[in-house]
Amino acid sequence: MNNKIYPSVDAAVADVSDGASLMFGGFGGAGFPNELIRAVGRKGARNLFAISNNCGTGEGELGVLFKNKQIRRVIAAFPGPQSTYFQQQVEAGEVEYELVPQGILCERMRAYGAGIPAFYSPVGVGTEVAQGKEERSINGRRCILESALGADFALIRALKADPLGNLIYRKAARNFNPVMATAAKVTIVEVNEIVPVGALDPETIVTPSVFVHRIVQVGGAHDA
Amino acid sequence: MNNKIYPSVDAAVADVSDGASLMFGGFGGAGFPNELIRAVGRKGARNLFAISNNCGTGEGELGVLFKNKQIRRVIAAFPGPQSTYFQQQVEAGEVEYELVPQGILCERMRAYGAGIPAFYSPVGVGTEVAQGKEERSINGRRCILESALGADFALIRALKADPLGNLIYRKAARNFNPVMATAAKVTIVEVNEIVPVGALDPETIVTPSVFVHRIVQVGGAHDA
Amino acid sequence: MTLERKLSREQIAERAAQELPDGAYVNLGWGIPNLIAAYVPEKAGVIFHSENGILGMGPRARPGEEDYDLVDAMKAPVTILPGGAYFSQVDAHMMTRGGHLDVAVLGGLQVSERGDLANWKVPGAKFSGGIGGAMDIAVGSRRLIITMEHVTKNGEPKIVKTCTYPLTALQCVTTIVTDLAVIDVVPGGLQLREVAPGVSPEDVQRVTEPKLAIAARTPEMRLRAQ
Amino acid sequence: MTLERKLSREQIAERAAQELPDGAYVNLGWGIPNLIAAYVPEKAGVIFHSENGILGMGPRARPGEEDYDLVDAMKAPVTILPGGAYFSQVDAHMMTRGGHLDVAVLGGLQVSERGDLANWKVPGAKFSGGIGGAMDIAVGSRRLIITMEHVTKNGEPKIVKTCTYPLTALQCVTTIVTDLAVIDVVPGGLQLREVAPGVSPEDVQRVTEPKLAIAARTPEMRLRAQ
Repeated sequence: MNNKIYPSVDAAVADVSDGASLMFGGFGGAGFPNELIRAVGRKGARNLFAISNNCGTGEGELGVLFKNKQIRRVIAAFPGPQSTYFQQQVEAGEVEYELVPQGILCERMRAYGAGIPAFYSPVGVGTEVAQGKEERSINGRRCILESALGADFALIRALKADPLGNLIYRKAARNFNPVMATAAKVTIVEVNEIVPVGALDPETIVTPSVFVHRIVQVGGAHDA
Repeated sequence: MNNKIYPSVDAAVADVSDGASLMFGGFGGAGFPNELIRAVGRKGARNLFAISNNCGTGEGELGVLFKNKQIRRVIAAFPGPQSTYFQQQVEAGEVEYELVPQGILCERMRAYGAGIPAFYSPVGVGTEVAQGKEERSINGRRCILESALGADFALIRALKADPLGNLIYRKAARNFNPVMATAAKVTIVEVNEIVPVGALDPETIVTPSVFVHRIVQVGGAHDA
Repeated sequence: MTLERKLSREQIAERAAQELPDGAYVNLGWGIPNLIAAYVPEKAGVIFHSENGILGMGPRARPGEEDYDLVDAMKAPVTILPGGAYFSQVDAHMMTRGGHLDVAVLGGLQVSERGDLANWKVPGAKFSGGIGGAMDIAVGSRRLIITMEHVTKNGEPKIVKTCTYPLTALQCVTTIVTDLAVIDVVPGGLQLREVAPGVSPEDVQRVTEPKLAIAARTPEMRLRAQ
Repeated sequence: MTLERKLSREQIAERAAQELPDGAYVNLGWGIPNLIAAYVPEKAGVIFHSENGILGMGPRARPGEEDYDLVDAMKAPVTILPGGAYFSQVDAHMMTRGGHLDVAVLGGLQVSERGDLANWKVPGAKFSGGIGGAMDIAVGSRRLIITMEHVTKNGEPKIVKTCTYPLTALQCVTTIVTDLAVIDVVPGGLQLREVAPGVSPEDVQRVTEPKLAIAARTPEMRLRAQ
């Protein structure tokens, strides 16, 4: 059997190298893979392409990597008013970014995970997010063509994993984590607890093990 | 509050009229809404458009409606070797049908439920299912354009519902039921048990109540 | 003149709350919309959706009872009611974009006479927070209500012939609720439905750029406390 | 001649089982593929997927222990192993089409020298059962192994230059395991990798339409019972 359990967050991100693309789970302070983010900070990989709903809260969450100037390019739906380092670096021309409607951001990830290279959507028609995108009328409704969005790594947070990689989440900390798990070559999850194989009810597993490649046990969700 | 609980399967399908389009859950004998199917049989609506993985097992499942000659048009992935009445009526020119790859069948439903009017997929390229469909190369991969698939009614089966319409399923009887719930104007579910509001764990609800419009309590899954 | 008689943000929320049918599935956006839930009686059975993955969202968590894994789309600690459910963001937006929500209420910067909405960025601003879920919600909700002040701080109309601010979505708005009026977007333009207490249809027209259709008699809003 | 020496369906399954890496996520199709699981040792940690929504599928249910809500894609009552999960058909096919399965093993009617597969309908047949999940599985699996008899009942090659049967997918097959040989689809054509015990490369070539690349020495398959 493949051993998916890693001894530390640092071991789990050891092959995140310069220029890698990474998805980061989390929304509104909940479900961020903060331990893995800090490990990428320690690892020091640069020129990263980050895909995330937001762009950090001060020095928290993705702020760690912006502060270190490790990120070169971003796709986000809501960078957020407190994304200080991100904003400074965009102004300084050090970071490129693309703003995407939130539902389309996660739908593009799902498309990648589901083997759907592109889809038409009415969201953003006639707005600045439609710029440069093919427009087409489908059943009389204006739509734009959106492409699947995948990454080299997905860094996510869950509540519990079994050693095979089955995951469950906690409340609204679920958010982007399950869909990102499906859209990366390597999905790395930090969890509060690793439980034995068979301890999770097969009816209630949210992310089945096939989508998870590396598991690290860390502390609780809101430790600093 | 809207009352979603119906006193009988017959009451729940009373407005299924001639020419309606219906999705039917179920796969491999599991998770078929057999009580609702029989109610549509009693109601006698004709000229129906059926969307289903298969087309009946003898007089069972959708066989009820084919035997009654209520179905005029079908989209299916695997009509099945025992779809006797369906096969006879196709040969006699009484039923039109379109064969769709199974993953594309449910993906087209999901697209409808997700407000995605069309998508590109590599499945079926170069085969007879690509006939008449637009082909396009995306990132060097040949794809065909697939359209969203919705219906007037989805008839599905679940294990338990609460009065709001939250649903859980049982084992592999889940199959097509959750996605069909998202793709119809009116989703009608037959369940083994209706439990009080709050009795289902919010972490483990598979179909949230927003997708369910009518609930009927029936017997166990495999009663005749 | 009208500026003195205008309703408070809470009163706009109170009036908007009356637009929600019993049992409706509803998403509430930032700002005034976020005040609406307080005016919806529990027995109405309205079910609130949050685009980060909650259905059946309840009031804000009481001080000392916050759970930071249970936050709304504004990052505020909230609660969940019996019959609620958690799901992923992709499923949450399946609900918005797929037309499963009966009503969404969003804030607005500008609404055009065709029902176009601009609500996510002021022109020339270096950074707004971002788009967030507004575009998916605006496009997909069966009814979209915009709650906002009728005019800008400088007294300029926010209900305009053509939006000049960055757009959120085209032809998406159903109804506008402001401190002066309730206005429906109907085929051909804007229909004044109600005025705030003490405000005349002419007062409303004066601070509204496009021409309003005005009936012979326009009722006043009914509010609990005026 | 070769027809007398050919392996049984169980032996084809046994040889195909050797192609599954430890810990692989695997979908098995109808017919011979469905016999493979019996030859995979439990300690290999192979995880079986069923497109109706099961991961971690175990052996068939024992007589008297059938649960007809727990069936495989062939409608047969099966079991689930610890660490398994249930999900919807749409998620099951996210796994097939999205490239999440390491290996799929399907039956075949014809395979072309480019790796095209025909496996769902005999030409002229009024009804096959249908397409089912075969097209999604064939397109999406990282490795696709086809298990089949080397020739038809009438002795005609099933490995052909161009498929004449209705296609399942283009250029999808990685490896073919038959009663006579193991053949890999490689850039430029077909490479003979192994022969069945007592069968020569020339025997295999004689009943294979396209030209096979044949190494100086082709090993024999290793099977438990011959």
